Amino acid sequence: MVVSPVHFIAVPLLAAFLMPILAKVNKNLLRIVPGIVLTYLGYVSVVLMNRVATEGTIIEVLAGWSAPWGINLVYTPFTGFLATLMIAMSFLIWLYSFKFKKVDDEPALKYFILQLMLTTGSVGLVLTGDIFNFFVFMEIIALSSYALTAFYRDRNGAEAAFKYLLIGAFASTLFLLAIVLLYSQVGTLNMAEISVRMHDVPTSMKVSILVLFLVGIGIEAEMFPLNGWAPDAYSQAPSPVGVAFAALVVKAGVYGLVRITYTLFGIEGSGIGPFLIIMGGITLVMAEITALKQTSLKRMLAYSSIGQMGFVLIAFGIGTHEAVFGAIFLMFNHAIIKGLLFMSGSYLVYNTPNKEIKYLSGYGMKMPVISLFFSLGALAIVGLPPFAGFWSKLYILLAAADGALYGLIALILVVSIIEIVYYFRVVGRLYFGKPAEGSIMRKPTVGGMIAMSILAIAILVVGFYPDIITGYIDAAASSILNTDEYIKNALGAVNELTPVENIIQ
Amino acid sequence: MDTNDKGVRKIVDMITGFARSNSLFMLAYGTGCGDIEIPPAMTSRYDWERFGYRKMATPRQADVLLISGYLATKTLKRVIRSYEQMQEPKYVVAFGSCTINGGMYWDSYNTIKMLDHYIPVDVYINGCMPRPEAVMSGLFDLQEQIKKGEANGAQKYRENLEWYRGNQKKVIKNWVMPEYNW
Amino acid sequence: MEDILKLLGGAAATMLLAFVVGATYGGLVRKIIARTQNRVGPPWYQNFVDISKLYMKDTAVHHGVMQHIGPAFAITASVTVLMFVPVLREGGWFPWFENLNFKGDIIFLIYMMVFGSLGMALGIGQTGNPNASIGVSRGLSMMVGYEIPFVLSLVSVMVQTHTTSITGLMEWQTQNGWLMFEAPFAFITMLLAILGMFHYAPFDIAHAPSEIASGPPSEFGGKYLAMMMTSGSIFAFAKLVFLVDVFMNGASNLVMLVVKTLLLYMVPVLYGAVSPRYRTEQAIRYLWGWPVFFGIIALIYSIYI
Amino acid sequence: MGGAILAYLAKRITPMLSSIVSFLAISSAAVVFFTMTSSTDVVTVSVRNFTLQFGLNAYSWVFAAMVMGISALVSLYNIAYMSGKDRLGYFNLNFTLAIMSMMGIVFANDWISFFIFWEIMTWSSFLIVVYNGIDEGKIGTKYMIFSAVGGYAMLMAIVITNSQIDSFLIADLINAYPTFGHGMQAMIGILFLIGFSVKAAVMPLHVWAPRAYSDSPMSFTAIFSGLLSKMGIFGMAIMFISVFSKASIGDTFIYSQVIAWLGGVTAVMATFYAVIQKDAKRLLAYSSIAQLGYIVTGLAIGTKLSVMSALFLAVIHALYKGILFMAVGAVERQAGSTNLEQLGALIRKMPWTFFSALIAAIALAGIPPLGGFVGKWMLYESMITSTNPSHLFLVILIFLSSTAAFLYVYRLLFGLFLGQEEPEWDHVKEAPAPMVIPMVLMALTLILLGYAPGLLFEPIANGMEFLGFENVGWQMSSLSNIWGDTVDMQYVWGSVVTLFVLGAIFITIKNRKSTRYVTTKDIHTSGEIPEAHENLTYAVDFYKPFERAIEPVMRKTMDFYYNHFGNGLESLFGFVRKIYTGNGQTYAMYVVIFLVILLLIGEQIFK
Repeated sequence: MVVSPVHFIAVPLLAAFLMPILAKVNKNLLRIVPGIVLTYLGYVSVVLMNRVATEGTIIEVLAGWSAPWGINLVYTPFTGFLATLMIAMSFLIWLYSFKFKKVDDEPALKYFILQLMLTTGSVGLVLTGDIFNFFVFMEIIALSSYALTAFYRDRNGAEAAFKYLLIGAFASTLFLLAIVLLYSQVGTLNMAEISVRMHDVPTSMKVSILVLFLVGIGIEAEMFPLNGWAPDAYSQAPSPVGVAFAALVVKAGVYGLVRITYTLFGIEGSGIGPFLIIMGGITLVMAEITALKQTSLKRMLAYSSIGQMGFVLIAFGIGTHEAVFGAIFLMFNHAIIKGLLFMSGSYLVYNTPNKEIKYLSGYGMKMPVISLFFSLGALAIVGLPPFAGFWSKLYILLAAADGALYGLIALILVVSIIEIVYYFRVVGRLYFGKPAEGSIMRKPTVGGMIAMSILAIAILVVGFYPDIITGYIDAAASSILNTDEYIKNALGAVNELTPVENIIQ
Repeated sequence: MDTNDKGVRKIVDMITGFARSNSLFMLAYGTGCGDIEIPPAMTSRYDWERFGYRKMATPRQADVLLISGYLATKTLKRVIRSYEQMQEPKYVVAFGSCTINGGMYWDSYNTIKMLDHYIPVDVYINGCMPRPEAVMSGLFDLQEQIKKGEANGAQKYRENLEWYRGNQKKVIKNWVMPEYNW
Repeated sequence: MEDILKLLGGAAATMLLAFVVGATYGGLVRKIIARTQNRVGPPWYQNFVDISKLYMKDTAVHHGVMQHIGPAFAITASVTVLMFVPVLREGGWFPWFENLNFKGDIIFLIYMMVFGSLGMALGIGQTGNPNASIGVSRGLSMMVGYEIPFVLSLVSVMVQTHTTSITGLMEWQTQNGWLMFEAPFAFITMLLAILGMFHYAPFDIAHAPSEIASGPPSEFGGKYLAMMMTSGSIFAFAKLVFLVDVFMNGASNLVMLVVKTLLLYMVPVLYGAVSPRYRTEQAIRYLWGWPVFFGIIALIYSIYI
Repeated sequence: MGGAILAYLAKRITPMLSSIVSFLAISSAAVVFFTMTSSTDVVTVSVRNFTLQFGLNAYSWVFAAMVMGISALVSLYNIAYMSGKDRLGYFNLNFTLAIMSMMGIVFANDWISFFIFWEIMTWSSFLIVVYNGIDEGKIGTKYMIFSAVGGYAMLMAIVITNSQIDSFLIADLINAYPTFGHGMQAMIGILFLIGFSVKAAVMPLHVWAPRAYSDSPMSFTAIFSGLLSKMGIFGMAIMFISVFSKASIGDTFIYSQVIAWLGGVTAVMATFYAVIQKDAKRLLAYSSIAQLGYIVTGLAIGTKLSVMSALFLAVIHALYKGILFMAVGAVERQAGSTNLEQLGALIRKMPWTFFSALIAAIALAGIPPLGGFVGKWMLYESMITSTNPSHLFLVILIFLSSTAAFLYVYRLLFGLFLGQEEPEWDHVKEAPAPMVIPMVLMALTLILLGYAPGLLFEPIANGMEFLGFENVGWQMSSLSNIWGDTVDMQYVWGSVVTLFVLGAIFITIKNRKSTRYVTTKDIHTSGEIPEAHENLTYAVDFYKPFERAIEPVMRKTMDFYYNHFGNGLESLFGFVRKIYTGNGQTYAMYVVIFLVILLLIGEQIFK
């Protein structure tokens, strides 16, 4: 059968809605179906990646409607890379949480459905070329995330979910507002066209739209000070969901930020770059400082991933090809490493009272493999060679140095020292001291082990031989930087149906 | 050369006797009142360093064990240990009548009457107390003996060690003297 | 082969000379101290008698191999120092006194001088006698004290004369006059330093007589003690000759040598004969006080002259 | 060559390996190295848009040979030392990783691979430091922090360099350095120096070292202090000799002065601390810091003689400190303690260990005729003959520290091997052969290098010529300074050995029959008879008088200030984190405020 980006949206949605029915047929289908779906999607994405590599951007127009009214999916190397990454991650999450709940209790149903929805939302958000669908997918993500955050029906979960809901509502409102304003100005929802017509929007209006966008999407991208929801959500949600947040939601948010700033408004000239750098810097510093003072492992990881996002923002703010390359590389690394950290960390703190670090003494002897995974992740995420994290950090620093931003380099390095402090406090604790009496170790499931070892191997391989993915990342970076080509491709596909000028009048 | 040749032997003996007799390093074992007579003998009034006498602090380096005043059974043990730690040739000079026959402690239950039964004494100096002149004359006698090669108390001690040990063990009830001494 | 024989002969002759003179000095010192205490004192040859007597003692006990070879360390160090120090000035050579004078230099001698004491200290350490160990601890601590002014003075001299070999120093002095006057501050520093170096009072805390029973050599008797005394007298002589070479341009014949060394030797002896005893930390503080001050002045003087 | 090393690196990681495997790996690597040293081929690995180069040059050959030879011996020792410990795989993995990463550093031709291996070395050694599970004073974290500061300073310098000259090659930096602006030269120089000084434990950055050295297993500490710290020296030499000497500005002179004095102060203070230690490991750790101080000073002075002495000392120090740490490790393994105040009189039980420790100690104290003296002599001569007055005052500092070094050397030997024999240690036996053989071999090497230091001068001279000195002269066995004054080691050996042998023979044959051995209980105790259990050895607070004398300078340790600094930061962070109140309304308020602010000043930000 012919593969097309549509499957990314259609198949999982369909599956998600079918699953309740399937669950009636046989409980086990429930946990198998997502696997099948995700495997298929993985296959699709790989095929598409290759096609993109050969033929360039793929445009898929849905439902016969043409742009600007129709929905269209734009599969550039960048979006494709992200989509592939997301699908791979959600497949691993599925593996990890295969035995997540016992078959016969009903939350499992919700859980898998919501996970699929989450995947759909993020992949769609990445792929869509249309600002309104962008919003729709954002909502899908948000809704499923709320539900997943409150998955354990306890007080903390509810509280976290409420916070998330509160802030998320802001996000949606502002974003919608921005879209409305934008439409009133340019009269189209297709991003490509918007970016074509952006220059004749009055500056003040442009700025306010930009601000609304920034705030709206910045909440999803965990930009300081809009990231208050994140730590609670991360730490209260079930651990696979934490992975999902780190790997899918945040990435989607960052993608949105980048897409809007780069494509719609254009990074160069406008003060967006410095703004992103400053905000990223503040986010980085605040998040790492806060992470240093955390006593709960999951919250620590949450803040650390916020910090990483700040790092990504900095890189995107620098905006040179090297920087964007580093940024995308970092997004990839963060996805896999933080995934590994969340997975292994949640096993470590599974039985410790309110997930405190101080109870972890000596787990290195009792859970050697898990501790090894965690240490590996820690080494990798603070950017120590020869692990994956090092290369992205190196490239970003190189870009910063080329921009003569020495202060920025110093800042980043100081912050990474803080990072080292709190990560190695945990690693050190894992490897010395005696385990507290009666601390029960949770045996990891087979799926979990497989998922974690896949991630670990990925970290090592990328660390030792980064060229394995740098090609894709390079393509992605150039594609995101090259706005005109994006427009040409997107509209080029449109023009066959309706030329731009008769849209205008 | 042939060390059995009379003349050679004579010369060697003369040299050794001269050397040994003219540098006497003393370990003064002063218990009771006797030791008070040593400082005047050392210091500027009598100055026995003229004759090469010298006070040494450790038995390893001393030639002469200078026992002054009475010995109790308790102190006898220390004396024996010190004496056995000294290195041959070694001499014992005991002065004060207490060391000769118990003196004023002749009927005390734990004073050593006949020091000669426990360690070999080369020179006795009597008097209570002998004045420094007496001490020095005693030491001159010792020098003479050394020159003549008659001061061989250590040899005596080595030869009939059992007898000495027996006497010592008789008076010293709790005999814990380690065997490595001798 | 020929010069090997010459070397050995010279070495033997020098050792003999050093031993004789050193031992005689020892006797004289005892005599002088006795005089200052209004006594007659032993005859000048007393040290020879003592040493020969000690060699003739029959038994000798040791507590292990290190104590057994400790005195060997000591005599090695002192004789090596002697070998590398020019006994007589060039031109006035007795043909066989030119030992190894061109083969070493001052830094080497400074290090060689501590070789003996460290080897001795190892030997002493094995005796397990607490008094001996206390003596070693005090002695080494005080060595740190007096090495600093000693080195300061020598360094300033070396800087001033731009040579580090003793023969070089002596050549320099034959041209420019005695360093004693050319480098006065260095000389003062050295005088203060040798007070500590010769271990006479007030710096005799190391083997504090009748406080810690005769100090480090407590367990050494018989031949061990004799060897230590021999090496001690040789070492004293070697040090004196070294200082005379450095500051008084050596000596052209034995008489001058004896005079100069004796004059230099009298400084610590007479100072010690009338002094009480410093505690270790007091000694160190003293030696790091004025001597170092003068030494720094000497260094500045030698740099900017 | 580098390829071989990388292959080993990769091979290490796969199996959880036992000590023997690691020994085999290392020794085979050593064999490979020593057999094909002539090959100067360059292995290049290309990553995206730059290439990593590995190659060997005359300078790095010195260090490579040092690392390979010593670590092969130490890993042999390691087999016996670690036998019976748990988590051997974990330990040996990191052990081997550390050694291989050192090889990587030495072989690296470009800064990126240099940095990569540098960091591998850091974290693998960190994992070994926490292996024993001792967490007094958070030493692991401290070590990691300091190494990170150093490493990141280096990384910053590297990326800045790359932004200046579009290349990572070390050679290119050396060539391009003079063309930089003054500020740039200063920044790069200082950053690199910070990076290297941390590993070389120069004074203000030394805090991690003592505990890290003493808390990790001895078989690794021999490597840690002997070789791993030398990597800092390795880099520093490149900076000082090749880079700064070519600099167009005068302030490199200032760097060298500052670093030289820092080295001097390090030497003195560390020596003082070493003197007052009670634990053998801690003592050796401080003494390593002091010795590194000499080396740094020698490098910073930068004359031919001083650099040669520094490199010579670097190798020699690796040898004797390796021996000493191994000996202490052997004592620890056999007697179960390294407390200088309790142990004693092991000489009759562990003679071979004592012998090698004695040789190493003599070399450490710099006493002729062993190798240590050669290095020290060259150092002093280079300072005395230097034209710069400040070096003449520095030489006093160095002299002070090396004289005080006698104190702790004697303390070490006395505390472990001498003193009174006690029933408590009767069970102690000599260490097994795999532990003794490396020590003795290295001791013999020391003796050989004392007799013929030229064996070591040759490669060092080649290395220095590679680094940019002209015709570095050296003789096989005689030393000479620029004033033409010489010390002839052969004559020194002749006189010392002859006299010592003569003396020993004489003292042994002199009335041999009556000379006898008595136990150490038979000592002069004023006639008292010591019981078997009472220990008369004077070992507690051995240098109390000296302590009292130097007490004024010892009041505050650097560590103290660092801890206060750290606590201050922690509390500051604690205040800052209050921003995250965990209250939904607050977060919402943040959002609103942020939005409003942006709307207000948006015009100014986004043109």
